[in-house]
Amino acid sequence: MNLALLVPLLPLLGFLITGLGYKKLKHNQAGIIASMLVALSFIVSVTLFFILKSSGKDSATVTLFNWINIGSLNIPFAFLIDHLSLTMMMIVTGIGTLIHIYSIGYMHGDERVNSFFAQMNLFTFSMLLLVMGSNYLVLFIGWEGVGLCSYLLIGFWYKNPAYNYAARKAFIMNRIGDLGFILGILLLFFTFKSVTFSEVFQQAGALQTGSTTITLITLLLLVGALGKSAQIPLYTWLPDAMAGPTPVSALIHAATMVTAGIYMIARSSILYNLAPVTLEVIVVIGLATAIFAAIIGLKQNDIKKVLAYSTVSQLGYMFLALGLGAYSTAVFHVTTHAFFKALLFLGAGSVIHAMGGEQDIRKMGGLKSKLPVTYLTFLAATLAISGIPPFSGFFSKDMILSKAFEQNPMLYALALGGALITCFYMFRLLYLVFFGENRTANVHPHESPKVMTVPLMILAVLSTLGGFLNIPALLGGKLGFSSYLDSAVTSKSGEEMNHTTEMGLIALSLVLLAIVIYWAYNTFVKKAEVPAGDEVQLPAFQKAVANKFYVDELYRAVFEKPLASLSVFLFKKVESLILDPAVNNIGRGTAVLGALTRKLQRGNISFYLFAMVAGILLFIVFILII
Amino acid sequence: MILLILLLIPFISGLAVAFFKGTQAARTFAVASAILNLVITIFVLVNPVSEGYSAEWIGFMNIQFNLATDGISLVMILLTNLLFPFVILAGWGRSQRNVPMLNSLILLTQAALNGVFMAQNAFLFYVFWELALIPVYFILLVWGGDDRKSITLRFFIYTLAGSLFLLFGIIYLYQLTPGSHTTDFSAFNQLQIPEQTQTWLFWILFVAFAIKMPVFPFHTWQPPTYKMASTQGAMILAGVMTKMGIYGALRFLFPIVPLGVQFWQPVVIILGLIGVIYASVIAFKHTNLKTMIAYSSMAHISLMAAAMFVANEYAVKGLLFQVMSHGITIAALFYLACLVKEKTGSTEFHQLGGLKNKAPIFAILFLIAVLGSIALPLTAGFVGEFLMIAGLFQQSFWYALFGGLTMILGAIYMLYAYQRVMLGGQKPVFEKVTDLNRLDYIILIPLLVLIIGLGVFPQPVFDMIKIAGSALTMAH
Amino acid sequence: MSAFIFTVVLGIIVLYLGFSKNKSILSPISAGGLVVSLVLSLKDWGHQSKYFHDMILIDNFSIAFNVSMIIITILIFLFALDYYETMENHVAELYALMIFGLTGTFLMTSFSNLIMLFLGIEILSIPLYILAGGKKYSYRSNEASFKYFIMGSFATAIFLFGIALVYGASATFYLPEIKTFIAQFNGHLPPMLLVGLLFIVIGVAFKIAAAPFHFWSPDVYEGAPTLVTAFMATVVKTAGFAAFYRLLGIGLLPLPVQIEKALWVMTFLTLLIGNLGALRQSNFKRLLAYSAIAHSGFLMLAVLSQHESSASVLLYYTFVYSLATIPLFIIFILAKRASDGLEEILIFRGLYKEKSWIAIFAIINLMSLAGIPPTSGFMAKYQVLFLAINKGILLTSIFAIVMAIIGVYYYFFVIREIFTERGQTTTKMEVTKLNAALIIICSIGVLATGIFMWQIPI
Amino acid sequence: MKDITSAIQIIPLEHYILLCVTLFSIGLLGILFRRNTIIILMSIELMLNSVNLLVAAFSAYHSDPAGQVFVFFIMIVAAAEVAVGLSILVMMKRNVDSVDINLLNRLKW
Repeated sequence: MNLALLVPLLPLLGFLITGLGYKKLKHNQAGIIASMLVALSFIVSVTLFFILKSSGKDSATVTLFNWINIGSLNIPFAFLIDHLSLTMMMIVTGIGTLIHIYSIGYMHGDERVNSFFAQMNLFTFSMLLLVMGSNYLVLFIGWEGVGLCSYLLIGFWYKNPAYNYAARKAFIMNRIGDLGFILGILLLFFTFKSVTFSEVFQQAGALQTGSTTITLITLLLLVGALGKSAQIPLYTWLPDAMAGPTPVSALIHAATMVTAGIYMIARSSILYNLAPVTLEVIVVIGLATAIFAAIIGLKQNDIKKVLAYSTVSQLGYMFLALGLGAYSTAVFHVTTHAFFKALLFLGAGSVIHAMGGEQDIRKMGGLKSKLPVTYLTFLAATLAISGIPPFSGFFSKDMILSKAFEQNPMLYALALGGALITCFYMFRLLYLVFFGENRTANVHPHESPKVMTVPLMILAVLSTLGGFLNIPALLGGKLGFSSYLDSAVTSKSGEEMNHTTEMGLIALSLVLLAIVIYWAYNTFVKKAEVPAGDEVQLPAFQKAVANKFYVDELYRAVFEKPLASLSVFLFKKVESLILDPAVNNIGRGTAVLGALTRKLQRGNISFYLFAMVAGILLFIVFILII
Repeated sequence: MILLILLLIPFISGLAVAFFKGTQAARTFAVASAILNLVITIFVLVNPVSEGYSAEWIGFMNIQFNLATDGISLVMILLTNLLFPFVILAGWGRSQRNVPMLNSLILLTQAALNGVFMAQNAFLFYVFWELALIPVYFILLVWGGDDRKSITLRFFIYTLAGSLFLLFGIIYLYQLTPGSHTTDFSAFNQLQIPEQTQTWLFWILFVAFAIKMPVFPFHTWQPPTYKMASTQGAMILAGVMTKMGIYGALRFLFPIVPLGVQFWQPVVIILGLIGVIYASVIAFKHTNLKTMIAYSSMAHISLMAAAMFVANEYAVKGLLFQVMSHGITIAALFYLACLVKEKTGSTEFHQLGGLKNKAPIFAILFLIAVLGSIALPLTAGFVGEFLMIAGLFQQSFWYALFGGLTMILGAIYMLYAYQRVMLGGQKPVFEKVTDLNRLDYIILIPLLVLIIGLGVFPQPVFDMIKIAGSALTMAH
Repeated sequence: MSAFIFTVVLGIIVLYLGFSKNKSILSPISAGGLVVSLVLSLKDWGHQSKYFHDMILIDNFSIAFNVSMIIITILIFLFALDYYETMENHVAELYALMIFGLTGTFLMTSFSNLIMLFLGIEILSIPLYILAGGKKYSYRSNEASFKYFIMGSFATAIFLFGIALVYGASATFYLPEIKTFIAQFNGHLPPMLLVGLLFIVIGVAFKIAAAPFHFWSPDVYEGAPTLVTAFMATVVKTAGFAAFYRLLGIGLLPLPVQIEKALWVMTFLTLLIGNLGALRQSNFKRLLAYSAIAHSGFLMLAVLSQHESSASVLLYYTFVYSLATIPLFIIFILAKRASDGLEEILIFRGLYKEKSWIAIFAIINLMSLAGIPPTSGFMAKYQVLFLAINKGILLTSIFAIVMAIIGVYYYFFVIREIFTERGQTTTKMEVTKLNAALIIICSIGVLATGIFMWQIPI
Repeated sequence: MKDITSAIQIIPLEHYILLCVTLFSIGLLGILFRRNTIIILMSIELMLNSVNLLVAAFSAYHSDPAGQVFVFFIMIVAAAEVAVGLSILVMMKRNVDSVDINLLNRLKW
């Protein structure tokens, strides 16, 4: 099992090589080294998967060394290898490998390509720490590590102040979540006297369901998850994070990092099962985010922004699943989403690459013929995300929907609505980019090189067939994926609904999806409508949507500005007008007193004599009265 | 005996250096002695000396000259002797006036600091306490920056005022001791002082430390002083001298006036937390790199003060660990700030920006130091702050919440500073800017390696302070 | 006693040596003579002896103080060699007068009878009146001596009146008898006696420049020739406190409560006025005058705390204070010469650049006056505060500490000047070997007595 | 000797004290209010002599000779003081060509 150490160490090695030798390495070497090392660790993870299978155990712990050990606080630097972490490891390393390879082509010619790969490797390392940590603190190390890497990579093109701002925004929003997270860990520790998963979960049974402590713990942990997984109210950083290079968006802001929150909650499923209140909160937040982000997605004209908002909304679905207690389903959706969303981003990247950096879908169109590979893969991904059978998205999303139905048909309705919106804006994107005729004359799109297209194809296959990992009983499957996870994740088992209703639901959703797709086709291909330019006045609601409901402006007004003015106030008023002078004035006051004292020294004798005599008389009176 | 050597090496070499003629000779000699001291310190650490050094000093007042170490003082001594070689190195290759005198003053400061941390006798402690102040005063006065005269005088009077009250407290305790009076800490610790006495005595003793640290609202001397201080002065002040306050508080308050501590505990903790928020918020809009670093230091120190008064095991150990990490980090930051000043001629943000283009390595090292100061995991800062917040949490959730705000606010202003200094497009005025030279590597790399190394392997430090921490919590 | 007589004779001899033209022998001879009397007085260490119908009581206390004053006087004389070389021509008288004054101080340290105290004070004062006016044609010197004389004789009159009243009440001049006489009232003294005691105390308080009877000292310090100022600041102050302690501490202990209260008020005022007055002072001699007043406040604190070791603390304090003051005066004179006769603080500008080693010694002594470890000034203050706090005088001690902080400010103001670059470079400062030696010896002494603090049980 | 003492004691002590205090006060007021240095010297003398008288009277009443001895001491010292004082006065006259005490007020603050 000590093989597991290799999994994070290989990317770390890659980071060190590419980082330290970044002056020596020639143009492609860094990329190749980085990709190879990540690929290696993918292979290692797969072998681990089989080793664990053969060993027959459910989990294994590998302790590296004792990190902190004070009193009852004992935090080993240890890795936990179980079905959940293995799944995540394979996703991270697998997708990571593909994206690394893709980046070789995409980042080709950038003068800081070496440090790019160094940072990508560092990210992979931190992400692996996150998913492999055997206790909450090691998880937190990875948690903050990926935050740092995302900061670095979003601001990769540091010359542009806007990008730097976006990077800082991402980091700080994550930090806000992290504060809640760390407080949650502390409460956890002081309740269970341990932060190691196994020990915590053993003792968790002792608490009765819904006790304040457990609710508070889960809520605090949830705050962390909200920040990391870009849920309301902490989601605004993710769209801005698109400032980074496209592979970064694919790896960090679609496939892996943003799902860390889901992973963490799934990992703590036992705790969350004890806190129904928190679960309801999660349901509300998840659903709200899903729909809200989807609506915003309708009006975005930047290809990456659209994908960003769709990511937020998909994460919302995952939270919905978590809230419904269907943790394995959530993880399943994480997996499929990793496939098709990575694919979408890489495809978008390939498009942007082809368009010479152009990201505005209003200036694209008619690329179907120019970029056949990209088009086909993109199409597969679109179908997957829209939940068209038999693409992977269908399975995962359908499971979530049915779970919602089990809980409450209202939820189902809302969730389905969100799904339809998703479907609409995705096809809008597809049509605007690939159909119609080219709306920009002077660029001559060309298909990307093999090093970029091959990963696209692989991902396309995955997002097409990925669903069959987890065939529902309905279709004669036995939920292989979910049952595999069950050893690590204890999902709430709702009452199994009968197959006729389930069929009915699927049928309903398929019909609606068909309608939506046709509508989109009608609007964007038949009528060939193009979203209005920024200069055009839109009706109020559309305007609000196009401006993301002014949430950024709201935050700026509510948090940033007051903080700034408070800072100025404290410095200009409190520090410079009260505290500082307070000290100086004491000095000045004494100086004045000194001047007065010296005025006594008039220099003429009569006065002195007077003073002395006065003194004498006063003293006589003094001693005679007391 | 070895402790005495630890004290004498910098003292004697300091006196000797003053008579050197050659600049480079003086520097070399000073560095050599500092490194020698570091080696001896490490030797003391690996095989700790159980017995201290003791000698008769002032017979008729029954004051001995006795030195000893425990976990707390070991941390402090290690930090001191660790930083001073770098402090002296920081002067190399730079044009300074009267180098022999400067180095001699620095070494004398080192000697005095070692004395402060080893003294087992309040009187001796006080003497060293003042002795440490004098050379620093002259370092600031002679080698400082703009309008140093008034600022240094103010700094000096301010700190001295505090310590004179400490002197009062010491004498008061001294005449409380039974029989032929003594100023040994051991004797002080056994005093049974009535509670209402402790309640006022607490402040008499605490003011000195509160000013040295500094705790809000006794901090006003600090930002201007750091701003005008020469690099070496700032490194000494921020790196080590602030720790004197913490050390003194640990030495005096908890064992001697525990009831007073209990009485004032909430007040001081809240003052500390106010300091955290206050300093961070001010730093957020500050326009000068050095003062921003000063305020960030104040924020950290305030958190340490709060944690100290929580005084449970996590808080205290976290505090002592943070002493190490903060000392190293802030020293590195000030050195980096000085590099910025040298390369661009200014530390005002609006004149800076885009240094990364010409000096990428500089930017990376700067970033590492920044991350250390915003307590990213696997840097030393995180371990300390995590434990301190844990300690605060054990006392009250709200303490932990407000203390934890440093995580957010610190990130806000430090990254802002990093962005304003390093990132952004190439500025034409900085065409000539060069990347780091070998000396900078010699100074920065070890410090940064320590920052990360301590973050990855903190346990040795905890083993070092095991005795102290538990003893202290007992005393509380 | 032999030391006593020898010193008188020495004074006369020196006076007659004035007829010889060669004045460079005066200083060595008088210094040497003083060394002899130093030895002589050390000879009777350990055993009490009474003279003149027990009017004089020579015990360790008086011997210790005499020795300390003799040492200081020797240092001053050594400095005088160079000082008078350049200044005056008829200097034998000045030496002689100082020696006579010294004998007066001997009386003040060893009286056990008010008459002797009176004589001592006068024998000390009258030469000082003359010395203060030593520069015959200098207006300032005139004014100094004149003010000193008028106010001094006025104080003498008050003092005498007090003695008369006490005598009227108790029918004796002997301190022990007065003590027993007071004791019998156990607290409720008749007003005449009280007023008498008060007047006596005031008479002595005038000598040690305790507020509000301090008015003479800044002016006289400033006007008098620097050497005389040094003499006043050191020897006269020491003698004054010796007398003060002998009168109150040994003579009248336990103090009548009213007198004690009055003295508290005096201490308070002295600390306040001394420190505040020095705060914005631009003239160095005045600065030292005010600081002298401030130190008187601390010394009174020591006297009032009525601890058995008060006497030795007084001895230590006065001695190290004098030790630190003399080199400062020497350096001041050198700087004054270098900047053609200015007496402002700013003549110290650029001292660090010009003569850094002198600057360092100056700083050491200033730090000692400010009371910063490891200099002896700190140890002295430490002991005084210890006495006071041990007596339970907490608030006044806090007040004294606050005042000490102010003190630090103005001493370090001078240090700040030392490090300030001076604009125009004036004449070079040259230091004779002897002066250099003096400065070094005193400064080393200041440090040594600080690091190895001693106490003579007296 | 005996009868002198008794002769002195005819007048009650209070009178002596009163007289002396009056004299002393006169001298004191003279010092305070006169500008002319000569007069001030004389007032000082007056104060000293009032003390002499007082001590003498006391010694008579206590029939203790020490007091009268003390009187002689005071006289001598007073004489010496006046001598010095006058010389200083002469010096001053030579410098400022006046004997008004308040002319001398250059040393101040």
